[in-house]
Amino acid sequence: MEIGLGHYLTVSAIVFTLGVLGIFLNRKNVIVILMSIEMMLLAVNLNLVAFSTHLHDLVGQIFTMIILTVAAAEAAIGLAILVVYFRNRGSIRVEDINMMKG
Amino acid sequence: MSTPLIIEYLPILVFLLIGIALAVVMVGASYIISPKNPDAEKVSPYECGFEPFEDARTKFDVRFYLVSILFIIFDLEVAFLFPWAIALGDIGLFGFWSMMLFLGILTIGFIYEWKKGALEWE
Amino acid sequence: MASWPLLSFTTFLPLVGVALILLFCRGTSPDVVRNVRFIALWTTLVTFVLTLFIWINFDPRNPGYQMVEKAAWIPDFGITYHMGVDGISVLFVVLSGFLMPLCILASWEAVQLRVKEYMIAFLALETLMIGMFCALDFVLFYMFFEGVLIPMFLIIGIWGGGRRVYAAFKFFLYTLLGSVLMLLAILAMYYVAGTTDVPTITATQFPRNMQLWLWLAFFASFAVKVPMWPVHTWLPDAHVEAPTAGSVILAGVLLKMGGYGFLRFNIPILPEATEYFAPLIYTLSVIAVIYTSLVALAQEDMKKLIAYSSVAHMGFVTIGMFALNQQGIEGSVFQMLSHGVVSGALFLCVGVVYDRLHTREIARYGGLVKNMPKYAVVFLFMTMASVGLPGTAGFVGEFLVLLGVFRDNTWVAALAATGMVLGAAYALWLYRRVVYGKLVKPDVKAMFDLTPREVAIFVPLIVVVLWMGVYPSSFLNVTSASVEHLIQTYQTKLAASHAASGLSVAAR
Amino acid sequence: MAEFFNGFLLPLIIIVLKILAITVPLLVAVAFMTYAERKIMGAMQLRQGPSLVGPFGLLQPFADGLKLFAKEQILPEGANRVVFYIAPMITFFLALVAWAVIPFDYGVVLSNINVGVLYLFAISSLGVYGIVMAGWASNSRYAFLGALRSAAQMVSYEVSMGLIIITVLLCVGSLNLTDIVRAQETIWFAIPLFPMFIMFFISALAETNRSPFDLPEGESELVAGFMVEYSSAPFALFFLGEYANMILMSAMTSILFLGGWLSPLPFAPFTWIPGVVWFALKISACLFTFVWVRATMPRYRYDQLMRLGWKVFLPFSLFWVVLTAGVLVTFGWLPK
Amino acid sequence: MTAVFPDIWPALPEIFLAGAGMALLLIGVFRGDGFTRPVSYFAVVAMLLAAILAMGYGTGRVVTFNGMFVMDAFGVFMKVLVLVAAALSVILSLGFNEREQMARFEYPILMLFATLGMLMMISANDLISLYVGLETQSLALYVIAAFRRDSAKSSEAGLKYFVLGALSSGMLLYGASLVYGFAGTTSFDKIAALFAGGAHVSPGLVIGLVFVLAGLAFKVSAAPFHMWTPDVYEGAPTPVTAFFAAAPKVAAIALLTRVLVEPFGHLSAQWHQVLVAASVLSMVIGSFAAIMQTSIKRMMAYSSIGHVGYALVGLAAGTQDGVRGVLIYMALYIAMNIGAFAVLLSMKAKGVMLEEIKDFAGLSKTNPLLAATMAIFMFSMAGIPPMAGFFGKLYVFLAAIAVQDYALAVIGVLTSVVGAFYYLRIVKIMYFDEPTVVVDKIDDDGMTGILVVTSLFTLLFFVAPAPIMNGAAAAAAALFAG
Repeated sequence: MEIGLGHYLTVSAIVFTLGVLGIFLNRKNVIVILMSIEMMLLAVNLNLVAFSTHLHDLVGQIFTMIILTVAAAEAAIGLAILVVYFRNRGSIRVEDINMMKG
Repeated sequence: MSTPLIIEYLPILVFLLIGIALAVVMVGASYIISPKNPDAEKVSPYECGFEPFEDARTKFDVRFYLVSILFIIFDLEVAFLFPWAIALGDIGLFGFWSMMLFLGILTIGFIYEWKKGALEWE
Repeated sequence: MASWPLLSFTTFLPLVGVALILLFCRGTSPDVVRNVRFIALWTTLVTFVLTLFIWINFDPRNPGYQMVEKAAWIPDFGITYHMGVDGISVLFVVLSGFLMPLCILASWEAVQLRVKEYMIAFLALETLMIGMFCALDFVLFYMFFEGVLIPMFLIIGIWGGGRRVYAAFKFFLYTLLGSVLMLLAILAMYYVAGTTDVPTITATQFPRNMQLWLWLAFFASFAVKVPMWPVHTWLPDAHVEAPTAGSVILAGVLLKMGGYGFLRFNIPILPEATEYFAPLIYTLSVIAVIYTSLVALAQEDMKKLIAYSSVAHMGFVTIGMFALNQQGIEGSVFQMLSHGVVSGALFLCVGVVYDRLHTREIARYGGLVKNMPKYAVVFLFMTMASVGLPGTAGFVGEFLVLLGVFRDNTWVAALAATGMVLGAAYALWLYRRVVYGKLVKPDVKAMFDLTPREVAIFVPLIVVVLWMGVYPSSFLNVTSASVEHLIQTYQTKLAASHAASGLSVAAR
Repeated sequence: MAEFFNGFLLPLIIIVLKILAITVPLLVAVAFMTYAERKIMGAMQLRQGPSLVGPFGLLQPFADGLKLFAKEQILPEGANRVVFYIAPMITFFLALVAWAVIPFDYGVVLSNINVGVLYLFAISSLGVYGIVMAGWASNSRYAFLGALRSAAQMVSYEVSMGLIIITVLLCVGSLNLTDIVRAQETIWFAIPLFPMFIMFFISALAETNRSPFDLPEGESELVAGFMVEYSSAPFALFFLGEYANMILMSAMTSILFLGGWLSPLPFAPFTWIPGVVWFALKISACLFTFVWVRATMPRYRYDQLMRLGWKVFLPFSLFWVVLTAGVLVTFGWLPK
Repeated sequence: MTAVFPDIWPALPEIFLAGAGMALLLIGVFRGDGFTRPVSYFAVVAMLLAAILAMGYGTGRVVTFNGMFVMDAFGVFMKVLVLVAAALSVILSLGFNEREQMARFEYPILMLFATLGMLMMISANDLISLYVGLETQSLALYVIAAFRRDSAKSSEAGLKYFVLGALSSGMLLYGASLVYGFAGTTSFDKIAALFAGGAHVSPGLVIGLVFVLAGLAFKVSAAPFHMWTPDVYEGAPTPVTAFFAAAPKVAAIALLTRVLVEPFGHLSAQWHQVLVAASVLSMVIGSFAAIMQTSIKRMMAYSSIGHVGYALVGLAAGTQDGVRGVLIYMALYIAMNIGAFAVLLSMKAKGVMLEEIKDFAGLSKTNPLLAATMAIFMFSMAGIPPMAGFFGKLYVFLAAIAVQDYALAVIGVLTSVVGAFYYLRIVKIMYFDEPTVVVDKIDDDGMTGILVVTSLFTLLFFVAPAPIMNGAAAAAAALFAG
């Protein structure tokens, strides 16, 4: 069985969906949400690299590099905000994030 | 060698499997031959002879976390430098100055965190 | 004279008054408040004089737009600052100018709270009203038309009666809802004609299907404003809760905006739709005339009664308008003017007693003729004018309207005439209950007659009402050429489109 | 069947044999490394070191090993069983797997991939996982703090290590380790990049948690750091992994700065000796230095350690990257 | 293949801003937090200078940085808007930050960097530069949202903003990856050329486009991707909210506009329905949900959702007129919004910020000028002429009518009536109700200046609308010429 573009796209779509579901269905811990976000980005990277190979075009891989960088910065900032939040609230459970409603 | 790229990595994969197998075998073999008579006192955690006062996995100093963030940032920078260092011969002066600009910006960030005290431990 | 932008001067002069008040009147000491009142009064008086100049300079034989001013405004969209008056609008300008000083006078003592804001609101209102009657560009028109809501909202809401908030909101949202639809119609017209210039658009033929929709959109706006049954319900609330002067302006000028809109836009621009929908207007108007007259009979609140009478009177206006002949339209214009003066005066009459007893309940009064003879005379006169006694302003308008409608549709004329009878009934009954009867209640007994200031308010009103009733041609002359032109436009466009559709039928 | 054998099984068997040819000597080397360490330190501290088991105590490491494997495996109360056992395995097999790309001589390499340096860098970065997992799974304060310290320390020095590698790469223009060695045929990089060489070695000490940077397991403060709760085989795996890592770091130092398998002088008597031997000698020299440092230097304080990493090494190595690149670009010495 | 040194002049505002930001960072870190005010002023000056640089760009369309970056009249217009909005926001925040002990010098610098990201978004001509610009902006914004470290609300707002922002970036990227895969390029110009040539539009590409749109809808807070807006607006410190409601929104709209018009202009059949749906939902949710709010900041959040809905009406038309309407709308929206938030920031009693709608009660008695100013903004937002807001609505509806989106236009005006209700409610509370608290006098010259300028602009815009209208027209024309 040859592994082609379609397989990569399918895997990526599944990973992406899992990431999105992880964000919306997760009721426990904010860290899990951050991980889900990373998973989404990984799915995107997988897509880009697969396309890049398929198209024989390097732009996709450059894009991936940039996404990786930005994702790292994003994770850093996300964790920093999480730490600030934890210091204020003493909890990072998802159901505790409810100060504002409406 | 004109074999596909993937062949180059086959030995590594095999090595990986062997390494894992070796580790499992070592632990497993030892587990089989070693005596087993745990009792409550033996396995209970203690600190300086006392029962621990609180959970071992509690809050820890935020500085560890700060270090990890700094690491992420700088490690990425290194990741960018890798391809640049390899290709510097091909991209010429433009490539050189681009990276110098990047490093310059990074240095400004570095100075900032230095002055902010992010690098102080105590 | 042509180079002198008289219309713009008149329109924006009240804003100068606003600026003066803002710049020179600080604090709330009695002196300052008096100054504010005087500034407002003088501003409105000067404005009135300017409107008279407009009238004087108006050439009644010329059916077109006069004193036209045109300047680039948003050149990119072909939207211009285009002002001008014709026979239909000029008198409304004068009416606005005329009523405004009276309103200021009427609130001289009635309003003690936040006088500065009050006067600013009124002056801004005047600018917007005059501007609206002069605007010859749709966007400009719409701007003035909608802008009126802001000061009126504040006037009702701040200085109004007990349920002022409810009334203010109802007023605002009803009229806004209607007019946003008109905005869409304006945009659609712009899209077809490529301009928002009213004369140009009047000359444009719109496809029949589109006309129907556009007409409905305009109708939504103007019907609310007129107001026509069944969207009139905001009016009693607004009238009742507004301060006296607010009611005067509301009845005197704001309602006329709707009628004016029908005349200016619906009829000449969308003739086919007008023809198509005229029965609808008839029906609604006749219902309005009869139904609201009956409702008025049952009112216990003076202002509410007069408010319902306004709806009925405006029903006449719309009936006359959509008779689409010379008498009908002239009559409706005249009726609007006379109603502006008369109903304004009636509200002032209510205001007079309200200022003394602070209630509008009819049953609280009675026997005023004994201690307030001057008032009784004025009130009687205005009631008669409202009923349409010959020799007063009300008669001419209603008569012309009925004449016009009779030529078009006998049944409608007959039903409308029934309304007149009912009108006489409720007006006279109101008068009887308030002015006659036994003077028993001690607080009513203590009421004093009209003050000189109040007399000064009523005298010009009486003069005008008499003038309009006795010598209507001085007003009708002004309008007739333009009305003729309007009907001509309507007929030609209609004929052209009928011809076109006939042709297409033939071609089919 | 024959085709299957020739096309698939035979190469596989060859690969497995090659792997064993790397692994077994490596483990033996680790064993004797511990022996050598104790002997050398003993000599430096004017004592004997192990001398009873076998001739000169040569069999001591094997005795230690046997003892370790026969001991009871204790799982502390409240520990996370799976993570607790996986952690040492990770450390161990990572230390092994890294050797897959090390060239012992020209062409003598298990897998001559073209991104060898990246591979090594990546594998050595992963080492942190084993430590952190061990510390977290043990349910002990000491272990937890030790793991944190260790992780922070390793990542801190990894950055400057990366930058140092960049300076070497600038001079080579390839990520392939064989290419890197061959680029040193004229001159070892230790000479033009001498400060980098020193810094790399020091960073290697810190990466392997070796003295004077052995705070994570600082006996006086944290008993034994992240592996305080470990015993028996899991402990042995950590132990093996650590020493294998030391050897790996020495190998990297040799490859990057000391010309790998190349002989120090490119003429007759030296070139007779096979490259593997030279390579082994260079590694041994590095390892000796490791032990030497341990025997002579006092332990760093943690804040000094971090300060050294972030405030000295990082800016300095960054400066050297810029300098190297600038010089190479200015004089047109860039490898094509 | 040697890289060519790019033409950097079109990117001069960005480069200047980046340089200024880094210089300020160094100044700030060496002088400490006591130097916050000067740093803020420098930041304002830098933003205004960048705006001048942008205005000095001239006309014509230049693509540079290997096709990544484009500068045209559209860019000039939007950049000036964003820069002015950002500069005003910085001025707005000065007093508040000092009162609430959050005056740290990073604040204006973060704003500056966020603005830099916005400028990059506006000039993005490639999916990669789009993403980088977007993230430059977003990362700075996440931090500013949580800038009040000691406030649980602020950090919660930051966290929510971060999570949903990252989610939206992820969706955008996923879409971008699909677009890249199925179009074979990330360059806007090349994508446009591809479809101009009538290339087959594969379903994968459409899915990608939808994902990109969803991601951008998050950024402009268009329904149904608006859920973060109220919480973030409420939780973030008020000057930050003011900033959020102004500059990033404009930039995101600009980005959305460029993406839809330039690369995907030929696919309007595919995105038109999506945009119409988003627009209708935004208008409906924005107007109805705002009615029930008690917090003024939350109300403003829903109001901003509604305003985005109106702007999208123009965009959905997909014509040059529509884009022009959007630009005008955004320009006026900024003025009203900054002004309204200036009023909010002036609302404090005995030094404590007032954030409830009921706190406005009787403001016209305790502080008539402030009340009048707020009334102007409220009427303007409700779209009542002659206030500026009316003209914004006028042009977007005009565009909708022109492409015969009658239903959209009708829904638009109807929701604007509903919207008028809650704006009027503020006016009612200010003018008709009795005061419960006495609002402090405004003691901040910058704030007073902003109040005066924005309210006069909003009130008197109708006198001379031509400059902004012409600018917007030129900008829209530039976008469609390309």
